[in-house]
Amino acid sequence: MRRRVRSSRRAYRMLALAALGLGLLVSGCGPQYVVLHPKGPVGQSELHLMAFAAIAMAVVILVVFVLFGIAVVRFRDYPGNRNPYTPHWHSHKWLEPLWFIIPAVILTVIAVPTVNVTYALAKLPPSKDPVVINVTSLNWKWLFEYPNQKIATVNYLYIPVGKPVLFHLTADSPMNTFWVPSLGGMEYTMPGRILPLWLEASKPGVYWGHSGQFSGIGFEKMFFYVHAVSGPKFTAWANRVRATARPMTLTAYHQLLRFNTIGAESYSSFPASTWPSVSHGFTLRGGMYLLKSNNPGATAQH
Amino acid sequence: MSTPAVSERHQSIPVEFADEEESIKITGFWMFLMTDMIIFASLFAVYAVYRSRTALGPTPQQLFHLGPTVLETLLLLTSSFTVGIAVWAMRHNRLRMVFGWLIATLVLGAGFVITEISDFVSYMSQGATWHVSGFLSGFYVLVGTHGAHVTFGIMWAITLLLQLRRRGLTAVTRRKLFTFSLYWHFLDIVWVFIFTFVYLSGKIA
Amino acid sequence: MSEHTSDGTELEAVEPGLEFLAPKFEVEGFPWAQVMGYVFSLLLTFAALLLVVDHAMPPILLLAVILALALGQAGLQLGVFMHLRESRGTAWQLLPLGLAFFIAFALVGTSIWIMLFKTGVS
Amino acid sequence: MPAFLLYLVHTLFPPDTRQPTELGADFMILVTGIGIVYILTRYKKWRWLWREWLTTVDHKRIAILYLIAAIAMLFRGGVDALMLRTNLALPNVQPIGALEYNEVFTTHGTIMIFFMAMPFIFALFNAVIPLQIGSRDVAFPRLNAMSYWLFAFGAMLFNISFVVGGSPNAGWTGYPPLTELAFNPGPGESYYFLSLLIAGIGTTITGINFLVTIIRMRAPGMTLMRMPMFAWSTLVTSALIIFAFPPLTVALALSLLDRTFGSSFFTLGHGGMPMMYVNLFWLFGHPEVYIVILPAFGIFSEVVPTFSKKRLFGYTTMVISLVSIMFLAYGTWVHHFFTMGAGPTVNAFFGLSTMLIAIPTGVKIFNWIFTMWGGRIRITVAMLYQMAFIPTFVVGGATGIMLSVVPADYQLHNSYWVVAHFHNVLIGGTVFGLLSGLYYWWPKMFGFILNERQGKVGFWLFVIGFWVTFLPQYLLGLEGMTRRMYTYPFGFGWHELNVISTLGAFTMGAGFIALVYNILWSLRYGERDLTGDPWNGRTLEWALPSPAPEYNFARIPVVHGVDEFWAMKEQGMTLANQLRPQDVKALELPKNTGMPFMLGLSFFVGGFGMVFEWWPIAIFGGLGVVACLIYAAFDYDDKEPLPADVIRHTEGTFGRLQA
Ligand code: HEA
Ligand code: HEA
Ligand code: CUA
Ligand SMILES: [Cu+2]
Repeated sequence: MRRRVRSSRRAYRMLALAALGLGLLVSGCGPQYVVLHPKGPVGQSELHLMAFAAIAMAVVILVVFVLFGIAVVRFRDYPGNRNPYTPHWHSHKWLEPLWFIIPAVILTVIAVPTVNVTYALAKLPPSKDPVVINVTSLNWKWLFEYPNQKIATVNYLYIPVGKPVLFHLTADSPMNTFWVPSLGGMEYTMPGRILPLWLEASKPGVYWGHSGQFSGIGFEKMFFYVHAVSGPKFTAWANRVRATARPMTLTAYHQLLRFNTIGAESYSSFPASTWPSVSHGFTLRGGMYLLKSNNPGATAQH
Repeated sequence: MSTPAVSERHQSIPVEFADEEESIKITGFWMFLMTDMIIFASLFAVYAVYRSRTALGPTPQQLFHLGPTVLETLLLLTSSFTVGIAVWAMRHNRLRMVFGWLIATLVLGAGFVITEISDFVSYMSQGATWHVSGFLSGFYVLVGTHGAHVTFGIMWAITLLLQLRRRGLTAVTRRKLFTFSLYWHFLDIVWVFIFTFVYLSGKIA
Repeated sequence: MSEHTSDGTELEAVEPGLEFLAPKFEVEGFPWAQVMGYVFSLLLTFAALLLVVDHAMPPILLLAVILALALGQAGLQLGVFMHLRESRGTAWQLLPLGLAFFIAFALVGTSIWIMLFKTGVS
Repeated sequence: MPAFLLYLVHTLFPPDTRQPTELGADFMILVTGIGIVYILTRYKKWRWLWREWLTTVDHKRIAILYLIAAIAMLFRGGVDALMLRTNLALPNVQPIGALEYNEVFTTHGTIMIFFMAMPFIFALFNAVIPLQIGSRDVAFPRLNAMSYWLFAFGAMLFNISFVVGGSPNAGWTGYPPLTELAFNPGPGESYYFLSLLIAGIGTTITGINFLVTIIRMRAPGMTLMRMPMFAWSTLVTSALIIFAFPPLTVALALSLLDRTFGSSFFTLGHGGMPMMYVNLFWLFGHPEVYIVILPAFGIFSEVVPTFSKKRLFGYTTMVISLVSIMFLAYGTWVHHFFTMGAGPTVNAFFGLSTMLIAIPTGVKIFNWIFTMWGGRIRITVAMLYQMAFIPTFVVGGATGIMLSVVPADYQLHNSYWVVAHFHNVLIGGTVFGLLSGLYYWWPKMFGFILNERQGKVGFWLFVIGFWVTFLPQYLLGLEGMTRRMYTYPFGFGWHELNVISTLGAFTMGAGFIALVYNILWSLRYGERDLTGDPWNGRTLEWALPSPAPEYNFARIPVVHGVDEFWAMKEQGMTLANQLRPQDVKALELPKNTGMPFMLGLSFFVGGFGMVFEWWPIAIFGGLGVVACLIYAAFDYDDKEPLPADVIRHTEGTFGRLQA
């Protein structure tokens, strides 16, 4: 009895470990762990914090596992168990307060950087001039408008490397979240509100993004690609789109509103009325990334 | 137990509390009031958040007339007083007085509901239906939920009167009257907050 | 907390440690409390009404004052009319009542706080 | 007439529900239904069913009704889960398409939380609490039956959506505007709102009932600080229910008004604000997850001392931690929508308040470990589930803490990391806890013991299956897979992990089959529990015969300390040898009534009418509700005498009467 239980417990531990190991092995801890391999400062600082918290949690888990393991091994009920049996021992003057104090200390250690980073990410890096992109989630596609470049795209983005990009997020559909895991965390796109979110790519590449909030039948198709390219290439791309793509008319916009999924599109211009303005009852205050819009081009739109 | 008798020793303990089972029901009713209170709190939160979301509809300041609202307040405060007296009379075993004050409560309550409905009708006849804006939705649902509670209370009072007539003042009917009075006073408290937070503050610029 | 007694004469013991919840009964010969309560409730209401109609103070302050008056009114109803300290043993209802008031105000307050940035400018 | 029939068929069975799986399910349900009716008629059991079960107000029977419903719903939710997992293992084949996948994850989540976990918890409350606190029944037996039937008919309304009209498909959270008519025209979301509203009323009443039961009905001498820990957790859970369900009620009702009556709360236009729904929903939703975990904590606090043969370590800190969890549970809800951008101050505040909960939770974990420390641990199935719980829940809690780190949540929100986190706590905490309680209290409920060997087989399948299912999902989260996707492209590295996860899910399914087999086998061959105290228990419920007689206690015991029954046994006494024939007094028991059942039925009819906006039916149901309430108001005949002789006889047959 005793042996059997013990060995099956061990088997279960091993299995858990093996599953973790296997998972990482099968996929080789490769680049597909997008959250673990950020390509920009926002994702980087989020990852740092996550790793820090993970280490703290590993300590907690380890302590509990060890204590629990010892208790189970030492105090099982089998004949001849010589470990002390203390049926009336039910409280302890300093052990009990300890359960409060130690977790409180560990949590303080996590809490301080959490607050710091939360506030830090709410500010754009001061010296840089961001690229502004207005994002509208539609059923079930993404519309990206570049108010300064005066162009628009659907389901794909170009952004310059090394420059913060300020996304203004809204929706003309049920809620979604705008998420490019390689660059950093997500934020909701919601009808009736505009939320600012900034991200930055520090390496050129093509990064995928997706909606994180279920929004109906075509939600699975809301992938989009972010092409991070050098500054000049970005400008060249924008000029090319402006020169070669067709303009977005209101009719074209209304076609985008239809409930369907489509591929990538480019537009050489877009009607201003497709972006909500204050007179429609919107406001720009707030947002996790609460920031003063330091781009006049962007605010002029509202 | 439905024994109305109270022993001499504990004359001062009202029957509805002296009977253990009935007193447990009173505790239970208090707990129910707590859930109702949180329902109203949620509706207040909704209203508070939606207050300025008037879309293309009227603002609180344009919409509300204080006249009917003050009347409603008066009616409800008075009914709260009358039901308080009904409980006092019950504790002095004056069944006829209980009837009288309870009927007064009922009538005042009905007056309240009628005033409220006519107030709503006049708003809606100006086109201010709840479809128009988030603010109006929040307003009608908050105030309407209270009104529905009052209406329910009136029906409850009617069944109470019938039971009192059949059975007189037993531990059970006393407990029922007492919980009814708790309910009614509670609605009065909610109304005071509606009056303050919806109507009066709607008139503050 | 006691064996069921059918003669209903025993008051239950108050929960040890919760003596502040001891029950209190109010039965008087003439309903003075109710009458005074009624008068005061009218006074409180008209005070609030007058303050608002007169625009006696700056809006924020005014709002705070009339809310305080409403709270006073609530306390009055609870204290005078609702017999809130009555119970067969421990007046248990006081604990959830306190909690409910706290949660109710916290709920409204925090909801406003969380939603604040979204209030439309129309 | 044919046109009318055509309309009926088209409304009740719209084209998109006419798919093989759904038709198959319809067929199964039809066959089962006919089978049940046939058996009842064949064996002339209708009267028995009505008199003994449908009208019962006995908490012990209501417990069994809850349990049956919960296990049936575990099956339904589990089959849903297996469908989800199958689809995700085969993203290119997609055995169930997008339409159905969306319905299935919605019903899976809703059923598991509202119609599996909640009734399971209430089953144990009902089965145990009155016995444990030395009371003859709950405070309000009739309301108790009402709660059950409101829950049961709410659950039924939710479940028929799969057959009639189409299921909800906007997730268990039902965020607008996706639930608005414009985006979700079918009856599904109306089903969701109405069934949760109906069941929610029942749940709120249960909360009130058990709160009052515990504060008012304890045996003499059982002060708060002498209560068994399960009673404490029930007390706190009930308080959470009372304060948490109203915001849900409001959120659901307002959504329903938007859908059905054209108000403008959460709509896209007219100043509506979907955010407010999210706020209200999580004002309920976060306390809800503690509503489902605290009873499990209570169960463990009973199971650990019993099977460690040692008093619970740190009783006072256990109580303190329960109460502080209750308070903190109300202050953390925003962590479910950090990424809705309420600003860094709000987020930081709620991130910290979320972290704080780890402290009282940890206190409990350590106290359990130190209860085992210095004890003598018997490894029964109930204890095994507890022993699996500690590591599993700590991992789940730790991953929850990582979610409360706001910037990390920006990357993990709505990813499979979250899915893994909440299954880790919901299964590793709630389900393990409930199963532990099931094996522990089963003898008390039914009078026989579930076979331990079979139970262990089920246990290992379930636990191993659990880890194989959900460990890969953490990795999927780090690979950026978001939840609620019915399919996904290859090339993101998601496929392998999903296949592993699905294998695990089927292992859990095997565990569930083992559990059901265990129950059915033991029903026939299980060892009778003749002593009433099969585990060498410590609390009062074990002082009674199994199952307890209708009136529970012939004479209410007087309590002198924690673990009263243990103390009695140490002094060589039991309730049995204390009872003299002349101590037995006549009692009054609550009388059975059909009103609760009719009330539930009326709500069901009214709800059904509202789902399809067939107003005559809706009004008919509403009138039924009013009629039931009026009937209840005038019904004074709610007691049944139980003569002392009968009690003496019963106690005698248990051998519990002094000669
Ligand atoms: C039983 C249910 C249950 C329980 C108990 C918990 C417990 C916790 N949950 Fe979980 N949670 C859910 C069910 C539950 N959760 C569900 C269903 C969802 C998703 C809903 C949806 O979107 O569909 C969710 C989602 C969820 C989120 C939102 C994620 C997102 O959508 O982005 C967050 C974020 O903070 C979170 C955090 C926590 C925390 C911090 C705890 C803590 O209470 C955990 C505390 C426990 C421990 C920490 C372990 C033991 C402690 C110690 C050993 C002491 C030492 C520890 C430290 C010092 C850290 N949960
Ligand atoms: C207590 C709550 C609870 C429980 C116990 C479970 C149990 C399980 N859950 Fe659940 N789950 C939720 C609550 C719960 N879940 C919630 C709230 C959501 C969110 C929903 C939403 O997004 O809105 C969710 C979502 C969810 C998802 C995400 C779907 C998505 O986002 O796309 C997945 C995917 O793997 C999943 C899997 C499982 C599995 C494999 C189990 C297993 O434990 C199940 C074990 C299996 C059984 C018990 C079945 C036994 C049946 C048989 C053996 C019958 C076999 C016969 C035939 C096949 C005919 N769940
Ligand atoms: Cu881990 Cu790369
Ligand atoms: Cu939560």
